[in-house]
Amino acid sequence: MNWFDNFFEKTSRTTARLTSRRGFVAGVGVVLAGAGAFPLLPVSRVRGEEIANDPGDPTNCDYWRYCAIDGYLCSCCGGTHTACPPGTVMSPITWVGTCLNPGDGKHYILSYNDCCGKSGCGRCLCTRNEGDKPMYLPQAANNINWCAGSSADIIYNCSTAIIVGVDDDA
Amino acid sequence: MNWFDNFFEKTSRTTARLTSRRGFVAGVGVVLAGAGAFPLLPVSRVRGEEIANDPGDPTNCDYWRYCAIDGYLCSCCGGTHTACPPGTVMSPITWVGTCLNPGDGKHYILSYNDCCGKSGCGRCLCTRNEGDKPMYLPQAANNINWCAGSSADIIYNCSTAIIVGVDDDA
Amino acid sequence: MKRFAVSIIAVLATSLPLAAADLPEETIGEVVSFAREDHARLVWVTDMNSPYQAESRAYLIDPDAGRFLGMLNLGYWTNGMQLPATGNRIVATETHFNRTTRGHRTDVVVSYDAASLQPLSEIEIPPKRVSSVKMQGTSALSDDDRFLAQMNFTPAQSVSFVNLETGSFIAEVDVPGCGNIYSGGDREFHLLCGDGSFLTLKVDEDGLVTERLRSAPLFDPFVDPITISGVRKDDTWYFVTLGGALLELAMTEEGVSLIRTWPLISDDDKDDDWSIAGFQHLALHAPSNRLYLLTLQGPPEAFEDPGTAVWVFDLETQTKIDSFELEEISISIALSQDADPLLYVIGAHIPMPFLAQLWIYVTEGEAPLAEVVQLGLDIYEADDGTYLRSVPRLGNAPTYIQPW
Amino acid sequence: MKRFAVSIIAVLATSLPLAAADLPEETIGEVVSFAREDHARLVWVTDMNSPYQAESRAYLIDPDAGRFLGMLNLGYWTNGMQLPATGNRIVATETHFNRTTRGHRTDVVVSYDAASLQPLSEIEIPPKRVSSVKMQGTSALSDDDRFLAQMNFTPAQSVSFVNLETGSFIAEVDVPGCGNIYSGGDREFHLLCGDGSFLTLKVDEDGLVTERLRSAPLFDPFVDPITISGVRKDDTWYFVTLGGALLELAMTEEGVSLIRTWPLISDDDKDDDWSIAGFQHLALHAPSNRLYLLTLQGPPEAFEDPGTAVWVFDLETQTKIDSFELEEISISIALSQDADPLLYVIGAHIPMPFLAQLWIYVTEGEAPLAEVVQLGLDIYEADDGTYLRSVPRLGNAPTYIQPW
Repeated sequence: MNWFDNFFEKTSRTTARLTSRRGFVAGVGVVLAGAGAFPLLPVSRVRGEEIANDPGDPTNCDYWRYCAIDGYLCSCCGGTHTACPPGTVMSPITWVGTCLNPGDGKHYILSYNDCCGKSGCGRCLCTRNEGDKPMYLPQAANNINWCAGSSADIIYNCSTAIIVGVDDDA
Repeated sequence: MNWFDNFFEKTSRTTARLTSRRGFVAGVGVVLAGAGAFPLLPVSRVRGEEIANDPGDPTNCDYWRYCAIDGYLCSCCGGTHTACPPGTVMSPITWVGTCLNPGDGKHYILSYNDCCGKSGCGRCLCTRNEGDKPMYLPQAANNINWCAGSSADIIYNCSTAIIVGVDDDA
Repeated sequence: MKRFAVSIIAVLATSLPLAAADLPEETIGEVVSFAREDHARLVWVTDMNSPYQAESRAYLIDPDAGRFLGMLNLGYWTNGMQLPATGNRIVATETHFNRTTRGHRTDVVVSYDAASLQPLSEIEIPPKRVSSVKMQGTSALSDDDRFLAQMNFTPAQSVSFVNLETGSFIAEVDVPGCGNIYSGGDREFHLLCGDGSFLTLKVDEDGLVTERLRSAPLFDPFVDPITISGVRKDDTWYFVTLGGALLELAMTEEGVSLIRTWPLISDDDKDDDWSIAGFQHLALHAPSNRLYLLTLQGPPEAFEDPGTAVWVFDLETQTKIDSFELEEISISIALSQDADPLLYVIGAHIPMPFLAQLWIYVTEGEAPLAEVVQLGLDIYEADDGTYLRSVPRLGNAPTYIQPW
Repeated sequence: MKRFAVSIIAVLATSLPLAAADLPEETIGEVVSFAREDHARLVWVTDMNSPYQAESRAYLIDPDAGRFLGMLNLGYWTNGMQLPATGNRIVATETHFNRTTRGHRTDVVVSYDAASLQPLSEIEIPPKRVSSVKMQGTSALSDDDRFLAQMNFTPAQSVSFVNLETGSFIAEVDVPGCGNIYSGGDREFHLLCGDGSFLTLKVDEDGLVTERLRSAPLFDPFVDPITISGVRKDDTWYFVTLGGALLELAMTEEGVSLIRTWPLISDDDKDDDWSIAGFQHLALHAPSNRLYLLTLQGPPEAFEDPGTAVWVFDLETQTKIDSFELEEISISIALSQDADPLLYVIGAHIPMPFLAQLWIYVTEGEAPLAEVVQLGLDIYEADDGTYLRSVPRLGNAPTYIQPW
């Protein structure tokens, strides 16, 4: 997404760049969720709420899970870091990255599913790009509009960061 | 148009507020041009070019003709202060205002025709509103999208300021 | 698709099993559910989003949490939404082109589900609806929420009527010389006309116009016209003139009549260059009969400029009872209707420290600051003007506030 | 409409006749005509315009006059245009939804008239085209401008072929594992594949694929992939890897082969944290065989961040011959192809004085500055990097420069 809105934030995020490069290369891939099983859930975590082994603010680009993200944070758009805003649907297929959780020192595999069906949220743009690859390597490419695989077609609203596993090789 | 992009410019434009209020009230009305006679003409005046009895820069909101305007200046959008940008058409019907020309001390009647068929130019927003009236008085209302009367329908691109007469009553 | 299946296996192979102390694997596909009853107060902000008019939007905000809850896409250059009293749907007249900004135009009245924020149904109407910078009075709902009247401008003036219960377009009615539409009475729509009068259209059970009533001119539009930004309590509407006079109008099945008029801005205040300000410059707290006016000090043509202060009036005593400065220059105001109300304000934010702004202003003038203004929703205590919080950066041109 | 006729007469009555010394009455309805031959040089800048993706656009600029000449609306989230050599039309693959941001999707290849900037015709294709932040290599024209190949991503990968002469869709061809498209050779399209190889599709007189050639892997995509931002001279394409190595590739009717590879960023420069930068980071001046690279100093994941400098290489001697700092941090570069070329740069402007920026940075850090960045086209002398002029404020997300 148009990262340049806040590229000045990048330097200040340098301290958040904790990803293992080796871990990322081992962990890239594409996650395909079962379609038709998308529940509607209440907001499970609000801005500023801290969890001991999952530290950080999901409405802030510095949050550890966002190490490979490039998009508007759903946490600022009416959703959460794991759920889409009302009125949108989640794209089942996307790129994944591996990020180091400073709360437990482990590397997690994050699936950056896009929320689709409303146009660009425009809030909390976050571009960190760790491990991002060119778009002919789609499984690791955050420059692609992954709403292409959603039931709302290519209308991109915001991006999530969902834990789909631990990368024991990292 | 979204004047707030540059409302800070307003105070600096106070010196340009030379319109006769009486003159405006006398002069408001609507100008209907003959359809089907819209010529394509080369750019007749470029940025910064000064004409003795028509002083000022048509790419600047301070230009005397813009006393009642509210929109993007076509002079900044590929057109001129009297002609539309390539790829657009001029709406034949619009609101008019009366502005004092400091070059000859006369009050002229200006027709603020909109250019239509490309979306908002977004450059050189200019909102001066002298004599602007609420939209149920359309002949003097610059809040209305006057592209409604154009062959390109309501797709608004930018606004012009065309002399259609002298207001001898002003 | 085979390559993706292979990739999934690769991911699972390196990622399973999760150790006991690990953060749990999470579900893909969740969508936050929205329920009005989860929020004490809610407010919509509508944005024509110029110069990107094809991307006009409405933003839903919880003013107590200062949280952005979601949005609607409203097609080309929205003139806002209608909010039926039941609260289970949102109604918007939308214009769409089959090539986004060119080609075939379609106007539709869309009903959105208030829980899912998804479009439920649409009713096609003649492609003639007005598009204008100010949104108030461009459409109206009958008090029973059954009929919607839509202002048209081609530039010929007409009204389209829609039956929201049957989901059908009823008729287009010519109203030469009349524009903005307000509801009041049992099933009446009242149109503001260019000579200072009102035209009342009475509709029957099927939404057909059965009677037209024309009032006398109630103000002089050439001397001091009212703005379109009226506010309502029961069948009384309150409008302010460019010169700061309040008109109290009865809008009933009998048509429109003037109850009284009195100045909100005194001659002394006018001498000090005070005037009305902004787009949505009136707000009414019905339970306490208090009227709020957005004001500024400036030249006559500044009536549409951002305001710096809010003045509070008691409608019973017709007196100014309070005033306070706003944190930011502001273009629109509205009020919640509860006992301890909030004041909603669309304010202009300059995203930099005040001292930096001041330095730029002193050294370079206003132009550099003008380039960086952003508009957002500011929330104040209505009683004393205490600033509470903001939801900044709401698109390019948010102008219209609707408490929900 | 009667009211307008009356108004016209009112205007004419007060305004006629014009006195001899008055400024003349002017014509209503004029439209500026555009002619390529009136401009020594021209350049297009394309803007996906996020977060307002339905309003994607292309801006036409005269770089010598520093003048904005006009624009095209390109529908939802454009991936750019193709510019046939004849110069009399512009070709864009566009996506439109019948409700702007929802509803029925239509993908069309649109031909615009290069003089009127109006759409001339469109060809419907399967609604599958890719949308991505970077635009290069998402579509390609055959060298005779007869056929257009469009990259699809659903996320299944395929290519749609269109015959621009007959105005017809030809066929969709599956290309699993392959993505970006480049032309080269007589009537060949070359696809960049995820294993570091290329797939060449040869098409016949009717645009039908008659032969598929697969190269060996020409680089290791897991160790150091090339970016999609290649530049071309005749049948040689130049790509740079994330690590700063140049690959010279022959793309001909024989398929794709590696001519040679050599480092643009030396090990010493890497030790100083220099890397490639931005989106469109390579530019080629074919007459002089000079290659320009946008660079920055930063961590490994900064390859997509804005650059601060341009390095100049001689392709004959494979040496770095010059470098210069840019006036603003920048995301894309391109070159005119004349004897005294211009360097076009999309630069990030902060619309306030430098000292004010510095003060904000020192007192408040970077966040306030980030909020106010605007992108525009900066124009430099290509020979020595002298800054000439800018056309600022080109939408929200201009990223792709195409000299015309």
